[in-house]
Amino acid sequence: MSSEPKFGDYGGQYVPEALMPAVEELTDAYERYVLKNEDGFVDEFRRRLADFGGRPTPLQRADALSERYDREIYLKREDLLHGGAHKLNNALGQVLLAKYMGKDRIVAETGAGQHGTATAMAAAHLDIDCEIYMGRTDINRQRPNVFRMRIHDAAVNPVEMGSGTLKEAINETMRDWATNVEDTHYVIGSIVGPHPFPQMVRDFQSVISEEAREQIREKAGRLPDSVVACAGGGSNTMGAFHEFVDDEAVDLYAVEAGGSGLTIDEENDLAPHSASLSAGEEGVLHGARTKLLQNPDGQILESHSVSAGLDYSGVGPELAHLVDDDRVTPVNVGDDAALEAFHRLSKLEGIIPALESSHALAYLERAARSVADGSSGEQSEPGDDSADELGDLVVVNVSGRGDKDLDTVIEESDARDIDAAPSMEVFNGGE
Amino acid sequence: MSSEPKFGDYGGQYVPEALMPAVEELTDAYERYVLKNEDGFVDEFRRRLADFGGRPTPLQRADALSERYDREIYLKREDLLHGGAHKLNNALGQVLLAKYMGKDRIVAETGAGQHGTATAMAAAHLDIDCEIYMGRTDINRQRPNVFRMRIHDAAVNPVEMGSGTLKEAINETMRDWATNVEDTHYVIGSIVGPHPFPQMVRDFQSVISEEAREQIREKAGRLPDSVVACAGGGSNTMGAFHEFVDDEAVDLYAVEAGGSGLTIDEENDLAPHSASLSAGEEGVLHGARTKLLQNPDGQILESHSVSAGLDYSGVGPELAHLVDDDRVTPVNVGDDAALEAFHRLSKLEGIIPALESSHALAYLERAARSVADGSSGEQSEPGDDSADELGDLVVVNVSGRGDKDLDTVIEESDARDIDAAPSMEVFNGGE
Amino acid sequence: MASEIEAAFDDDPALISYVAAGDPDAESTKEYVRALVRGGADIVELGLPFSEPIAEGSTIQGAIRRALEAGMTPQTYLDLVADLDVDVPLVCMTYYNLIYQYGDDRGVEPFVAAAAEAGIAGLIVPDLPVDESDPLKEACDAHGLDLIFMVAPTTTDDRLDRMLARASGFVYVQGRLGTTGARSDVSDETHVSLDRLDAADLPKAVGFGISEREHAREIVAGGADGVIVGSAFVDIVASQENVADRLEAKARELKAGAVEGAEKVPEPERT
Amino acid sequence: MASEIEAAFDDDPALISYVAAGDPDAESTKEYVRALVRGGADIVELGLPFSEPIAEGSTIQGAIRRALEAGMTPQTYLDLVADLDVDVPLVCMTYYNLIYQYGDDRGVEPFVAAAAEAGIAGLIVPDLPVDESDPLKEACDAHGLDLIFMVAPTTTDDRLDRMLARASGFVYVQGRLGTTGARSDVSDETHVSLDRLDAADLPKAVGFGISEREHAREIVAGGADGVIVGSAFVDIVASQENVADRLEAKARELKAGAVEGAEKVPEPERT
Ligand SMILES: Cc1ncc(COP(=O)(O)O)c(C=O)c1O
Ligand SMILES: Cc1ncc(COP(=O)(O)O)c(C=O)c1O
Repeated sequence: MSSEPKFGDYGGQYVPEALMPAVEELTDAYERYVLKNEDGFVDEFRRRLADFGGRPTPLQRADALSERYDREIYLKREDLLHGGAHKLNNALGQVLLAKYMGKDRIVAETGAGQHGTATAMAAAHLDIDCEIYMGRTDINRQRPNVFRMRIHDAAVNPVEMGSGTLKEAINETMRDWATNVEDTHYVIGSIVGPHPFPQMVRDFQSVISEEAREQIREKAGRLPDSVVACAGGGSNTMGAFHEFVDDEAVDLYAVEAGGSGLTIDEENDLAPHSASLSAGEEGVLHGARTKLLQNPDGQILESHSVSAGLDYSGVGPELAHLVDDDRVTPVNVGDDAALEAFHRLSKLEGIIPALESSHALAYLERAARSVADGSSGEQSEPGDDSADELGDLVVVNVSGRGDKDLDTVIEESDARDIDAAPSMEVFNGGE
Repeated sequence: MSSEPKFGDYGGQYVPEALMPAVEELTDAYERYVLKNEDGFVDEFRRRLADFGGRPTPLQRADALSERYDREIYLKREDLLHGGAHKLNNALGQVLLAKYMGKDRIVAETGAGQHGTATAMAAAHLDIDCEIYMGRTDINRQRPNVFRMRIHDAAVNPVEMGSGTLKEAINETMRDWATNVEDTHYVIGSIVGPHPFPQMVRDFQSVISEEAREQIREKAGRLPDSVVACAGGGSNTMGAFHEFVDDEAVDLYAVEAGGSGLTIDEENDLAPHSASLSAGEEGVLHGARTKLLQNPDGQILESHSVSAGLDYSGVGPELAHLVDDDRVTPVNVGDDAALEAFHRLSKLEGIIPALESSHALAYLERAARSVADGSSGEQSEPGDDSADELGDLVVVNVSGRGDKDLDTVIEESDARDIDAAPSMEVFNGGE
Repeated sequence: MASEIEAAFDDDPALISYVAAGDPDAESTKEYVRALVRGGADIVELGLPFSEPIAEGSTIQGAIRRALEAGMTPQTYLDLVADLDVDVPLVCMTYYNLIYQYGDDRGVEPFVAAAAEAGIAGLIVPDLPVDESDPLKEACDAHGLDLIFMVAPTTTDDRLDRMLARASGFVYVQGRLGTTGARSDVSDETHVSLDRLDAADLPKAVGFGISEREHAREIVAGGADGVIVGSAFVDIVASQENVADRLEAKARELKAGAVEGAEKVPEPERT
Repeated sequence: MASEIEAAFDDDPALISYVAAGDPDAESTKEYVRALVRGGADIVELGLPFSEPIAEGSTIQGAIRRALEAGMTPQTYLDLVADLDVDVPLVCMTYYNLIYQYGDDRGVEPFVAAAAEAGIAGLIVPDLPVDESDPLKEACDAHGLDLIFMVAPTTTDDRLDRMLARASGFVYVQGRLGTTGARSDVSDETHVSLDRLDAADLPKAVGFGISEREHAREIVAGGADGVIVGSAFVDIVASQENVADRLEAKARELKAGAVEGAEKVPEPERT
């Protein structure tokens, strides 16, 4: 086990000099505690993930979806993890590491509020001061999570700059870290940032695929034909993929947020999507070389997705590398398809998925439809025939639960006239 | 294994004649499928509880509470069950049973919305029509759960009568059942109602104590000195107690909602609490003889608790019997103490408990304080010295998560000036 | 020997009329009961309001709420009954918990004794199924009250036998599933239930949903010995407009329907 | 041979002044740079605005946002620089991604070549740590540009050695942790960092938080060869009031402070 700062050409440590010693200290701690289990770190981490977090999470056969798509669909139920998303795997790992490193304080950015909530929970659990940076737009669209963080006694610091989403929150958390680097650990929320973050966060999240690989062999008697996960920064994605990367027969699909289409509004430096793997270009952001949504000058574009947790202009360097290597297939689905998938799982399986996870679920529908239609759906690139390659045995990572998204979903389903949604009347006058 | 309609003098089948055949049919189905595992019902139930529900739930040592109370405190984490409360154990069992019985439709009442949500989830999962009755007051104080039920495609029918809480919702669901008894199963939400409901719901919930008893032996090497659970109708209570009932050295504490005090407003036939075990009298309600909050004439009182899920004037007949038998100790804590316990667990352990479960947690504090003070706290009856009898090893059932309660808690903590709460400013202007 | 209640079916098909005692106050209830009797009611069912009326539809729920809000209690109910000077049998319809809690000690005897004393001739307790009814039956027998059972469309033969073994006064045939409340038609289930009770040697009265002369005629023509009407009367009480006269007229209309039903020669065959 | 930038430290302690290019527009920037030079600035650091300025505090973030909104791009930046006719060295401060993306092919060479051509004398890239800097260093050497490194209070000796091995122009001493922005005092860390750099044979300039004559004096008295001031100038630009004159006056004040610091005989011992 070792720590390598790069994934092919991607990754690296592009941070201000003031942070470099912290990054080096963290690399050292990562190698000792996480890779070498010094002082029993990994044992304690695993124990707390089980007792506090509720691991293992089930791998559930989705009966209705399996019938609908005429293949075996299994759901990895990260929505059942404490806090309601896979985010706790990482947050608990990093907060525990901060304690092992003797830090007094942690900071974190959050987009959907899930990483912030998970970090606030872990910080309360392990008794360490916690401040969360969150963009103003995200604060407004993820209110319940803001309240949850505060109930856990974390300070939530609104970030007013730019579009007020995840990108700006990361900028601001990096600034805090650079100011308080000596006693503070930055609990980054996805497989992004400078080395060792992408590798370390992936290791913490890999428990997902470690379990899923065991579970599918037990339940289906073999490895899956494909694994499907949504990709924002990509932590649930690599968490769900990692242990399958060496299983070459298992196809890995990273489903990005297609937003309202894979175009770019050059006038306003705005991408109406968040599909950095599908539509991004190599560049350097937030400490790493990776695929980015940027204009030809290198200015970072504002991304957009109905799902706050996917609304990010970058992506983890390891995923960028695996995509270039043709090991991971990047695909994307739009806002409407994600909303439909949200309602579909809620009605057919009795599980309310996070809007992020709804993207992964929406891809199933696209794949099935394109088999039926002979087309690959409107959001796909021409010539994309991956859709019918999901195969007969599919694992989908349900990265989180959708309770946090109810207000957004009700509003957006109405505004967009989403067929699958209950009529708005039942939410307004209907009672 | 057999089915007995009474617990001592409690229980029975006090329902309109129109429902009796349904009750008899249900008794028969219960005995065959649940008690005798006909057609592998129990196997399927257990499998779905694991895969869909996320069982087993952890038994977690609460490090901060253990230190605070100077004894070993373990939390049974029913908050991690799918849907966020123990309610799914029962809802899944009954909805599955309805399928085995060939019913086309289920109805259910709900108070906090947790049983309604669990039922809606189970109904979506098992593909059966679902209507939920919910009092107007509860609809207003548990909005997120109303949305969740509707997202699962359940109809939520508001009940305008009386105080618009659980009691009225049960009345109205019974009326629906009496009207549609031939194709409809009534998924009752607690260990109340006519036989076989109290026994059957208890059996479905007993998985809690079945697991907890194993887990505590594994983790602490012995049985606990006491088990503490909140009691509304009492389903999480008997779920947490059942497998310990024969372990005579294990004390069982049922913590009721003391509301704003164990008095009674005779003028308005209103009890400002929901402590039927502590302060109720024997009577007949909703199909069973049990302990009730009633006036001397036998009219049922409106109960009150800050926690919607405990706000009920009756209690399961089995608990009434175990209390008369001195096997279960009824205690109670008030609204303020429950709110404090909500904030305490959120801050100290990183777990946001349901307001219902917060009552059980609040009792720990009272017990510890009364050891320190030599007093038993203000809500206790004089001479109640049970508080220092919790012993050195305590299991507390965290019956659900508190996401659903955030709005109520923020408002009520402010109105009551609860010390432990974050200042209101952070929820208003503070961002 | 036939009870006072059973005797009320002797001359012609009986009209059994329900109002909630104390809706809107005790004095009005007395006036209304007298009006019903003037209109031809053979038996008056007087509801003793309980806070959880699970067998009632929204009309009677409303009446019960008004009565409770106006302060009706079991004691003021019995006082009202004792005060009533009509010469038809009075039946008390209420829920089990009120009967059970009455008096200083728990148990059914004190209420039955007091009810008999006040002039109640029989009891209907919708949440007391036959298998839980023995203590109450015993008390009723001791004090000369009829205990009236409800037969539902879903009642099994087995249960029916157990009921008939204990019933007296009349058999309350629940005309349809569900709760009380006026409906616009007579349910098929009514006919089925009446056929099943053909052999019973008690009068059979049908309730749940009857509100029109036409219903009464059809039901009696179908074999019933009486009709039970509640919500149609309670609607008039709730309207607060010219209540006594309208109750009397409604009773007269329904009684006439019932009588017509008995006169009408049943068609030899239904098409 | 000393570079143009290094030479700017020869006569007296240098004032290095920062403004964001294009805030609020390119023409104004030219005017402001001339005013700073009139006021005594020895080197002008001209920010090329990047959308994610993670090393900047809120003042300079605001300047960068205004510049981007006004349409500043790497190309218009270089045009602006080429147009500027001041005779002090110009340093480009920007983030790595803009350098990397410039031109038709990815890589750092095209930007460095174009910058040299436009008249830039050196580069400061706050998100490019020394270990990732070799390609850029090579390009700078090839085109005669200085690559200026920032030394933080947290920089280890080891890292310092690696930086000094590559640095030219001057050493940018980060006076405190955190981001750019005016503060009301001089941090102790400044003195510690200067002491550590005593032996370095490049000029040492201190930045982050300097806004007053007093600061400048104290820092130069503490051993610095120059002071770097940004937010204090950007605040004046943002005010939109009499900007050029006030920039000139502020530069004069700070330069005077720096010169005073060099004249002042340091106390033999601190108390
Ligand atoms: C439930 C859920 N899934 C996915 C994501 C996206 O993050 P990542 O791509 O790192 O898994 C988020 C981010 O907030 C999330 O909350
Ligand atoms: C989390 C939780 N705990 C407890 C209860 C009380 O019900 P019971 O006493 O049946 O467990 C409820 C009811 O809604 C609940 O939601």
